[in-house]
Amino acid sequence: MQLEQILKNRRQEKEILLMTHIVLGYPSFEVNRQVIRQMVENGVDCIEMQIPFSEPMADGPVILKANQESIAAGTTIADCLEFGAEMADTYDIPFLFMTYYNIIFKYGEEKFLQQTQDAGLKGLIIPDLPPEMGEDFFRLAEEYRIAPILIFAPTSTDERMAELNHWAKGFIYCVARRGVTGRKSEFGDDFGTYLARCRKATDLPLAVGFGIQDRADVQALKGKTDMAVIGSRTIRLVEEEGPEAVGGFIAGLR
Amino acid sequence: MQLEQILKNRRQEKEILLMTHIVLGYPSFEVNRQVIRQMVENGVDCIEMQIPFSEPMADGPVILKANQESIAAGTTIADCLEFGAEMADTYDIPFLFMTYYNIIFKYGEEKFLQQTQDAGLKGLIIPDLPPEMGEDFFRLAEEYRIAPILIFAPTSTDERMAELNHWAKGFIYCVARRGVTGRKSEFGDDFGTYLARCRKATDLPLAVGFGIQDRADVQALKGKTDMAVIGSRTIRLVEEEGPEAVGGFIAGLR
Amino acid sequence: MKRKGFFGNWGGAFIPEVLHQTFQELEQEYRKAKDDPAFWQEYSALMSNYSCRPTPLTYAGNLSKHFGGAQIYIKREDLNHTGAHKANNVMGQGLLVKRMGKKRVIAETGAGQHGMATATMAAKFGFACTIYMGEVDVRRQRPNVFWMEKMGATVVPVKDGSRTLKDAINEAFRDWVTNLDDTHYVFGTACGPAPFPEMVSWFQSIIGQEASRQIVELHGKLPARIYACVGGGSNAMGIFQGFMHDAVELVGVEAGGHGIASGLHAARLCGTDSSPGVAQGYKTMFLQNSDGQMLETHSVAAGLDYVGVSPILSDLADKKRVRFESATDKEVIAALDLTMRLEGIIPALESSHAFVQAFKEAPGLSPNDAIIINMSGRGDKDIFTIAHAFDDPSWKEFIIARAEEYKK
Amino acid sequence: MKRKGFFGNWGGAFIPEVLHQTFQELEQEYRKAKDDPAFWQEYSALMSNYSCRPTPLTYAGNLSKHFGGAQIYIKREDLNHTGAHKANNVMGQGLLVKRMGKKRVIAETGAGQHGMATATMAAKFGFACTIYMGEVDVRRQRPNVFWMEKMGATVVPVKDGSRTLKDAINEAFRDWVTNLDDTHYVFGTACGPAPFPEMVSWFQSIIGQEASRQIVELHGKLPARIYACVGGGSNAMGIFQGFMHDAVELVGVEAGGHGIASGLHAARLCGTDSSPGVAQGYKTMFLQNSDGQMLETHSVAAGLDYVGVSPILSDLADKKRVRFESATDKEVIAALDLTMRLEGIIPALESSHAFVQAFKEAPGLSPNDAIIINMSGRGDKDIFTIAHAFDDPSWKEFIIARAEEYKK
Ligand SMILES: Cc1ncc(COP(=O)(O)O)c(C=O)c1O
Ligand SMILES: Cc1ncc(COP(=O)(O)O)c(C=O)c1O
Repeated sequence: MQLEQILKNRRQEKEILLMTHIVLGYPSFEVNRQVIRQMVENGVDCIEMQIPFSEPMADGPVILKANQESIAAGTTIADCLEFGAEMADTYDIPFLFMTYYNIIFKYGEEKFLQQTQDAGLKGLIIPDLPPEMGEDFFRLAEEYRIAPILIFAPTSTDERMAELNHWAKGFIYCVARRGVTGRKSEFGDDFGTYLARCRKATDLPLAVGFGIQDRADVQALKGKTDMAVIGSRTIRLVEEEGPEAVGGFIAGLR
Repeated sequence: MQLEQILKNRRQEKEILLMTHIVLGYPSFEVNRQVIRQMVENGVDCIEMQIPFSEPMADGPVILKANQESIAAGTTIADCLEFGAEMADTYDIPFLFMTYYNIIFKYGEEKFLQQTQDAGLKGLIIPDLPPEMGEDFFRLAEEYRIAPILIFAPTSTDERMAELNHWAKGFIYCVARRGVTGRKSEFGDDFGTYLARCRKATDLPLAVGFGIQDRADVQALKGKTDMAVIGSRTIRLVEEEGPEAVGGFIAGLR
Repeated sequence: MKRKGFFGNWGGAFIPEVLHQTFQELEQEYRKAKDDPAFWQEYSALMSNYSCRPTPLTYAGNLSKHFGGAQIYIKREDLNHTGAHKANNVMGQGLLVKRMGKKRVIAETGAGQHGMATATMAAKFGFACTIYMGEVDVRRQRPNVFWMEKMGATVVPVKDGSRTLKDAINEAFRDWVTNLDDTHYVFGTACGPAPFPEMVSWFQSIIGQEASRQIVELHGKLPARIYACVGGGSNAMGIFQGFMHDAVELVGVEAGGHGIASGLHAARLCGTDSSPGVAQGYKTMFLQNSDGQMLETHSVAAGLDYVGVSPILSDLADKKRVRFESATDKEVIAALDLTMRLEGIIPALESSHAFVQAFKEAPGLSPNDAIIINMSGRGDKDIFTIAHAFDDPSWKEFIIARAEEYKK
Repeated sequence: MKRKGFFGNWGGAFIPEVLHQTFQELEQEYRKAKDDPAFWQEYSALMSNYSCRPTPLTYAGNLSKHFGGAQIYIKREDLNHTGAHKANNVMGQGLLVKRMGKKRVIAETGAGQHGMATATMAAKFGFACTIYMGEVDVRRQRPNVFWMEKMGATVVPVKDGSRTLKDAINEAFRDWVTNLDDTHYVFGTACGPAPFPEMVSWFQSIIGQEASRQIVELHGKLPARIYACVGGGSNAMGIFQGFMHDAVELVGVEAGGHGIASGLHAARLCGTDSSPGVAQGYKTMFLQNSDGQMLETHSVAAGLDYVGVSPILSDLADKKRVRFESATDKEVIAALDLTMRLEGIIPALESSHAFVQAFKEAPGLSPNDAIIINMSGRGDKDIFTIAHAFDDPSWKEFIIARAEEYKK
């Protein structure tokens, strides 16, 4: 089954889905394993695994540091693909890779997609690859049935959203606000208007991310979006309280 | 008697005259007194007493430092005039003041000349007052019977020497070489030619100064000039061996 | 078919979606300015009234005689206000910012020259200003930091990654995606997402426009070769554009650092450690490992110490229109020394790279030939690095004595 | 009757006899050059090819608005090669030295700018070069010392007297009387024995020639007032000469130091501590005590910290053609700060004195009036003094950290 359908099916059963994020190899693959296990056991619906890049231009300080430490510890792309395969094989939820375009470009687009498919992953988030920069890549992704997740931003016009929707598969990642990952977002009136515009622009499920911190944030999104994305918050949690703290945190969000 | 005549008379009796130099108030007027006494007692024929100035542009390091320390110790022009009077009153040789023009200009030219005359001094050496800059002053000096000693330099042309001779009184101070006071001079062939030019240019007695250090230098000048000038050498002697050393040094020069 | 924002294989705008609209507007404003002859007039009037354009093309008679080959001319970008060619680009973008009605500018800086120029422009135009600068460069270029702050700019030392230029760029982008409504990112070189490479090159083309006129006036004909150092590539593009369609050989000189073989350098177009990549919003030759992670670079010149290079230059390298060479730190210090002694001119460490290559080649050319060295900036800013490189004992004593005073 | 080398009561050549002939030759060569139109052409071609003359006259829109009075224009001598107007005089004398066939130049320097300019000229013309600099100034202006040495000059710290500019001048004269056959003394300002005051002013008049043309182009008419700082007086004479016979008020600004009443200043023409005197080869108003001994002077700006002043300015003061004012160290730092923030321009501490007085008077003038501030140099050279004056903590940290490295 493809990503869009998996999420739509899950959405039938839950008021709101949860997607979480980890940085591969940070602090270690072993901790990644423990964290993912707790996430899955506590009902997470989808997990994006970030392959670290030395220049994570769209990420804030927490994820930036995680990227750099993972690389410094020796994480390779091959390690990440292998680990992704292990997770997809172990758990019955959709897994995605998130990374910057250079990682894929340098690895070889087709080879990367082939191995992603072989690993059993469902999609890819590449924040620095707008569709007009990657027409060939988007076509290849379709061939390999890897959903290219596209991003709507509050600054996207209606026309732009329509164009993005044309290329997108799986779901649309709506960033809640301007800025990079990690800072808290406000879900006020402007946000409502923005989300309504997103909804109108696509039939794909909508995920909202950037700065979602706690139960209150998730509650506030219920009924407005299909999926909430928890990013840097769990990385900080692991840093501060260890991997064991993740399960309880996830369980308490919905 | 005026300076020229005094020197010519003395010259009748000696193969070469000696003029010495001190900086007033350095290291103290008391030491000046001791030094001058020894100079006179050992046959010096003329003494130039330098009134210190903060910018002694034509002097080398030894006299420069003496100027500055004298001023720093509080020496005033009034002190110098008074001391000059005391010396002229005490000893029967001609005394001159040597200083830079600003000292006289600032004190008041006429007042300065008047007091110099009253003090019984015979002449003035002002290295930074060429006659064309001081026509009025030279006329006044004549009025007050103070001989303005002018300087010939190796760079002076015959015309220039003639012009200087026109204004000069007392004697001509021939600087032995380019440069400032204090460094040793060589009395070679060029020097001989130069001195011959000086001799031709004036009927006044000739004094040679700048860098005369010892008996050998003085001997070398015999027959070529009327007077040898000992400058920084005695200052250094006093600094190094005390005022008592001056008598023997002077006695040994001729 | 030419893809928009691409030069051959290189360039593009690989940007987060949140910036899409901002780039659309920038592109539009840039096109409008480019099509409006009054804009260039306003720009060049500003540069001649506030800076001192046209900058001279100085005949270096002593160096020419010393090498006994080509006649050496030096294009004097050092005489610009703030001391480098960076002012050209920055003042041009300043005029665009005014047109766009934005109130704040941000910039990255390596050598500090671009930061200085941006802080200066911000003061002149009345914009708020934040400058991102790698922590390593803050240390290398402290005097520039001081002046930027005095000009009212906030200087943020960037402590991530290699703590040099590329990290400052990332950080500036992070600011921009957060504050895009009122803020313009004044990109400092002919890199980054389209339209920056083309736009920065356009503003810098004022160098080549002047030089092509000046060399004919002074030497009677076009030069045989032109030398320019290549950090991001803006001063090189600036002068090269004046001679692109002429029979003039164009030579770009990259930072050879401790030598190409040492791995400690920043040679992207003449070395063997680079490969095609996409980062910092554009596609070019990057110094990266086989996994696509960027490498640490090294140069004695902070302004050349960068992993990427102008996509336009990558294209001109492909097309063999520009030849690329490198100069080591050591060679740079020697060329700087010679230039100071023989001509009384102090090139920036960056610019000195161009001098090195010109000195290597001048003896092999005929005295009828002219060559031009683009002196992108002056070396005053580098005193801490240069005094250090010369191991000057009285400079050290001076610094130690000052420090003692400050410790009291 | 006008005495040769005198301006009213002031000037002359009070020099040791050994220099008489040298001055005759210099005077002759200068007259010949002055009467030869080709000489000025060669001079101004050199200044436009090696430096960047004409320097701009920058309209300071933000400062004008801030003060709400006269339109403020800034003559940009800071954009000269080596960063100050001193280059004008030095290059001119360099051409004379070539004509005279001498092979060595010496100079005094206070702020280091004149030394820098002379070392630069010597490198360019291939002369040997020795620079005399008061020990206090060596400490204040260390970066300039470093560059002079790199340019091949020998810098001699002068440890006599007050160890500032006047003592460096005495020491240079001592060198000159020793080496006059092959050596020319490149006097740095419009002081000293004739023909220096006139000759230096002549070379500097290029500033005023340009400015009088430029202000009419930009403002449509002559300015109401012109402000220039006065150390020895060369930059002031340089710009004033362009307006001497016009209805333009000329204002010279001296170093007020800690205040005129404090005695710690260098105000010779607007204070009460000076009187007529003769020193350093010429007659002017000197800061001296009643015995004729020169006083210690003080200014935050090394280049203004001088006991004498141009005899031509003393004469213009007598004639009330130039009005003299003073600016205190404190006022200078405030004006510098404002100028950096509002215009992105960093005047030298010396030049900032002129800014102070202009800022005091601008609000009282009409917006139809223009004023020109002569920005004699750029402030980069003053970083050690300025960072100190602003008591910048990160600068101090930086210096301390550097010192620790050097101590290892
Ligand atoms: C003086 C100078 N030259 C050259 C460069 C390199 O930049 P680019 O290659 O864009 O000219 C810099 C960068 O800071 C610089 O300051
Ligand atoms: C920048 C600058 N301005 C002014 C002066 C003062 O000299 P003057 O009065 O001769 O212009 C100096 C002297 O060093 C200087 O460096």
